[in-house]
Formats: sequence, structure tokens, C-alpha cells
Amino acid sequence: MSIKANTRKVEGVNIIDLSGRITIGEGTVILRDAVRALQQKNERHILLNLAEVSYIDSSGIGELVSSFTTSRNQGGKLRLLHLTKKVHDLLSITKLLTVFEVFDDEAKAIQSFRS
Amino acid sequence: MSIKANTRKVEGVNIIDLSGRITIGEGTVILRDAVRALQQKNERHILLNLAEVSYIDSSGIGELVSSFTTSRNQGGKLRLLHLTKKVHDLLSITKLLTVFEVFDDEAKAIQSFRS
Amino acid sequence: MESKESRVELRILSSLEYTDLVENITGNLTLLAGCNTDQIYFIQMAVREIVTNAIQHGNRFDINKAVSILYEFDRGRFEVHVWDQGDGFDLSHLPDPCDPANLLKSSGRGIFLVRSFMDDFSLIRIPWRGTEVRFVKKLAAS
Amino acid sequence: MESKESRVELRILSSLEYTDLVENITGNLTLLAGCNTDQIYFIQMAVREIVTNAIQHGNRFDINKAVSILYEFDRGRFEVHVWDQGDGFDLSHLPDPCDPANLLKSSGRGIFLVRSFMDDFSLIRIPWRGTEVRFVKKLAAS
Ligand SMILES: Nc1ncnc2c1ncn2[C@@H]1O[C@H](COP(=O)(O)OP(=O)(O)O)[C@@H](O)[C@H]1O
Ligand SMILES: Nc1ncnc2c1ncn2[C@@H]1O[C@H](COP(=O)(O)OP(=O)(O)O)[C@@H](O)[C@H]1O
Repeated sequence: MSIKANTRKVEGVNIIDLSGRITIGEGTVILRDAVRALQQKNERHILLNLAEVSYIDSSGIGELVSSFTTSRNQGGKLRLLHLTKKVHDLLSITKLLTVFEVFDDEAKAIQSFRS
Repeated sequence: MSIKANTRKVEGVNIIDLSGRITIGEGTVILRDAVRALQQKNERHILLNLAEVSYIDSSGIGELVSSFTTSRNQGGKLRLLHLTKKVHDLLSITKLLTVFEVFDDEAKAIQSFRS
Repeated sequence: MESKESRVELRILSSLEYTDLVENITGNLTLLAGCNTDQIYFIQMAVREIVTNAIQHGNRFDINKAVSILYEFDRGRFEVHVWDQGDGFDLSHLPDPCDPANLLKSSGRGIFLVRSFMDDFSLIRIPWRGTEVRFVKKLAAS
Repeated sequence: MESKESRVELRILSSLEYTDLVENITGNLTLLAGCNTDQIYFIQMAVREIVTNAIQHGNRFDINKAVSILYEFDRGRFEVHVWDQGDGFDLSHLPDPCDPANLLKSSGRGIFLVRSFMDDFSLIRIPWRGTEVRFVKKLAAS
């Protein structure tokens, strides 16, 4: 039922492929740990691939926001890739699409970190 | 979740292929109706194929027994084919294997009605 | 889930429409308790039989009467209590369904099966309130 | 199931271990109520958020306190009541998570989402007993 996070690096960008459910408890902890692991290595370009995220609750949304702000506070960038309809709708209704930079295309997302 | 009953006739024997769950309510009613439909047409050789019966509760077992006795009271024969392990164990523990004639082989079951 | 005890209570109205739901919930809880496939099957069957009895014999399908089910479990045991608001019955007077004289009866096997598959079974009449049936399945510490 | 009302009550202890179970049960009940896929998703989410709040903010994870969930539904509506044994809170004082000042907060979106997706939402403090949150999803007569 829960979440998996795999990190890979493509052209200097750290992509965390998330799959499963980002919910209170284990789900948010795994996301946080994956992001922190990168931040501790001073990796500043993080792309969260949410293509395989089937469900996110309000705590999961909160965790996306914390990841974003801790990243920004370190002078880094955290962006989102491949929102499912459900996740898109939740970020839209909570006005977070105005906060996150969101991409549908991995190559374009990677490119965006260059500028 | 519930049960299906299909009747076919092979060499004078009416085979009712049951599939699903024979449980209190709909499940037992469908079994009863299928058996009665044959009894009303004066069909006296009935073989219940339980191969696809995934679950039976105490009411379902009771319905098998009623079908057996109403059949016998009309001078007919009702036999069982292809018990799953679960159904076999339940009939064993309730001592009903001493009541029912049970077959593993359809041809042999059909043949048994000849004698 | 650790070895501390879990507890879930469920209350339904006296209609057989809820038996599949109760079976599903029981299935979820047995999984949570770490039961194996056989244990799940036996516990689901036991709950189904006893809840059916509570609806049918205890509350006589009176939709204004409730059936309550309490599940208590840890890694070592799965315990179930079922209450109805009926008058109860006397376990010691139940006919033995395996007695040759009863073999061809079309009912009377539910409690026998539950007692066969569960490790403990008891019945308490609670004056003016109803009947409680309790049973336990021991789970081998695996 | 006919259009008469169904009612199921569930009681759990104050631990997040039960949230998946509650979600499953909610799923079963929404199916029983004839909800469509979207309705099931929204109702499951609403129950999950409110039950999580009851465990977390209401009972503060005190395993000796219970969370009760009452489901009442027919073909026209799916209604849920959630009780905890905590002190409650004041809905009118909740910050708006969509206010630019709050957009970067890491919490405070649960009740907002539930209110967005449900047709009715209310909160009652029951003195000395706890808090009741109630919400309703209307089901189009399909
Ligand atoms: N909850 C109950 N309240 C009252 N009587 C009960 C209850 N459960 C069982 N009984 C009695 O015990 C009998 C045996 O029950 P059971 O073994 O389950 O078989 P069945 O339900 O097929 O009769 C029932 O016929 C009924 O008389
Ligand atoms: N059952 C409850 N008992 C007490 N306070 C609650 C309860 N539910 C919610 N609250 C309060 O309302 C606030 C907002 O809840 P919510 O919108 O779900 O966001 P979050 O749970 O992320 O804080 C909580 O932070 C808490 O202070």
C-alpha cells in the first residue's frame, strides 16, 4: 500500500521516482528522507516524478511543500514532473500550482534547471 | 460475489454446474430453484458439480442436504461431483460424506446413475 | 503491527445485506493480525456464521436491533465477540448435527462448525440486554 | 440494496495503523451505497482526513481513547460522523490554506479539502465527551 522512492541522476538533475501512496506516516517519511538525502549531499536540483503516485493526502501535500521550501532555503530548486489527474486537481484546488513548477516532459524538466 | 447455476443434460443425467458462493440468502435460493426446476419436470437424476464453488456456509450445506432429501423422497438420486478441498473438509467434518455419493470424474458419476 | 493488542468494534443493523461487508472487514483485520490463509478462512467463516445467527435467531431480522462485533487481536490470538439483542439460547441443549438422527436436517451446523475451527467458544446471556458469543483463534507465533 | 437507509458503526483505537483499514471499510460501504468511482475517491479521502485528525489532533494518539465512525447512507446520500474524545476546535478560527501567507505551510489543508469535496460539513463539541465532525456527500439519483 505504501510508497517507494528511487533516485537517479540525469544530466546533473536528481530525479526521485515516487510510486504508491504519499500519506501520513510512512509515506511522507520516505519522501522526506529521499529529499533530505540529496540535500545533505548538497544536491540542489531535484525533480520529483509523481507519475506513479496513486494517492496523496493532505499530509503528503504538506510534505511536498516542505520539501520545496527546505530546498529553496538552501538555494536549491525542487520541481514536479508528471502529475496524475488526482494530484493535479489537489494541487490546483489548494492553489499550489502557483507555487510549484510542474512539467509533463522529463527532458524539458531537466532542461529547465539549466537556466 | 454470489452463485451461478447452469443446467445441462448428459446421457439422461442433469448436471447443475454451480459456481461462486453458496451462502445464506441468494446463494441457497439459486441452488434450491435449480434443483426444484428439475424435480418439477420429474427429472430424477441430478448431479451437482461443485468444482467452481469457492465457498459454502452452514446454510449452503443445509441446502445440499435438503436437495438430497427432497430428491430421495421423490424416488430420485442426487449426487455430488468435484468437491473442492474446502467443501470436502466441511462435508467430512459434518459427517455428510456418509450421506452423499461423491465423484471426482464426470463420466463415472454419469455412469453411476445407470445401476 | 507490533505485538500490542489491536481492537476494532463494528455495529450493523439486523439485515443479511451486511454479511459480505462483515466478511470483508474480518478479512482486512485478519490480514492486519498477520493470519495465514487458512486462519483467515476459518475466522471469516466463524464470524459469518455467528453474525448470521445474531441477525437471524437473535434479533429475528428486526432492523431496529443492532449486532455489535468486537475484534481484539495481537500476533498470538484473534478474538471475536458478537452481541445481539435477543433472548439467547442454551448451548447445552443444541442437538449434535453429526448424530445419525440429525444428519439429514437442513440446519443446525453453524455453531458446530465454529466450535470445530475455533480454539475457544462461549456464550453469555446478558439479562435485559441480549446475548454475547465469544470465540478465539490462537495464532501460532510464527 | 434498496433505498432504505443503511447504518454501520465502527470504533477504532487512536493509532494511525487503522487508517488503511478505515479506508478499506469506507470503500466497501461506498460500493454498497452504489457510489461511482469519483464519489468513492472523495468519500474515502474525506473519511481518511477526518479520522486522521481525530486520532492526531483530537485524541493526540492516546491509545486509551477511541475514534467512532458512523456511516449512514442510502441511494441519495452518504453521511459520515466521526467522534473523538478530545477538546475540539473552532472551525471559524482555521486559517485559510489558500491565503498567500499560508501557501507554504506544511499543514492545514485537510479540512479545507474535505469541505471542498463534500456537500455539507459541520462540527459539534459535545461537552465532557469530545468532538463530532459530520459530513455528507450527495449521490445523484442515477
Ligand atoms: N444468537 C442467537 N440467538 C438465539 N438463538 C441462537 C443464536 N445463535 C444460535 N441460536 C440457536 O442455536 C441453533 C443452532 O444454531 P446453528 O448451529 O448456527 O444452526 P442454524 O443457524 O442452522 O440453526 C439455532 O437454530 C438457534 O435456535
Ligand atoms: N478532531 C480534532 N480535534 C481537535 N482539533 C482538530 C481536529 N481536527 C482538526 N483540528 C484542528 O484543525 C487544524 C486543521 O486541521 P486540518 O485542516 O486537517 O490540517 P492539519 O491536520 O494538517 O493541521 C488542525 O491543525 C487542528 O488544530
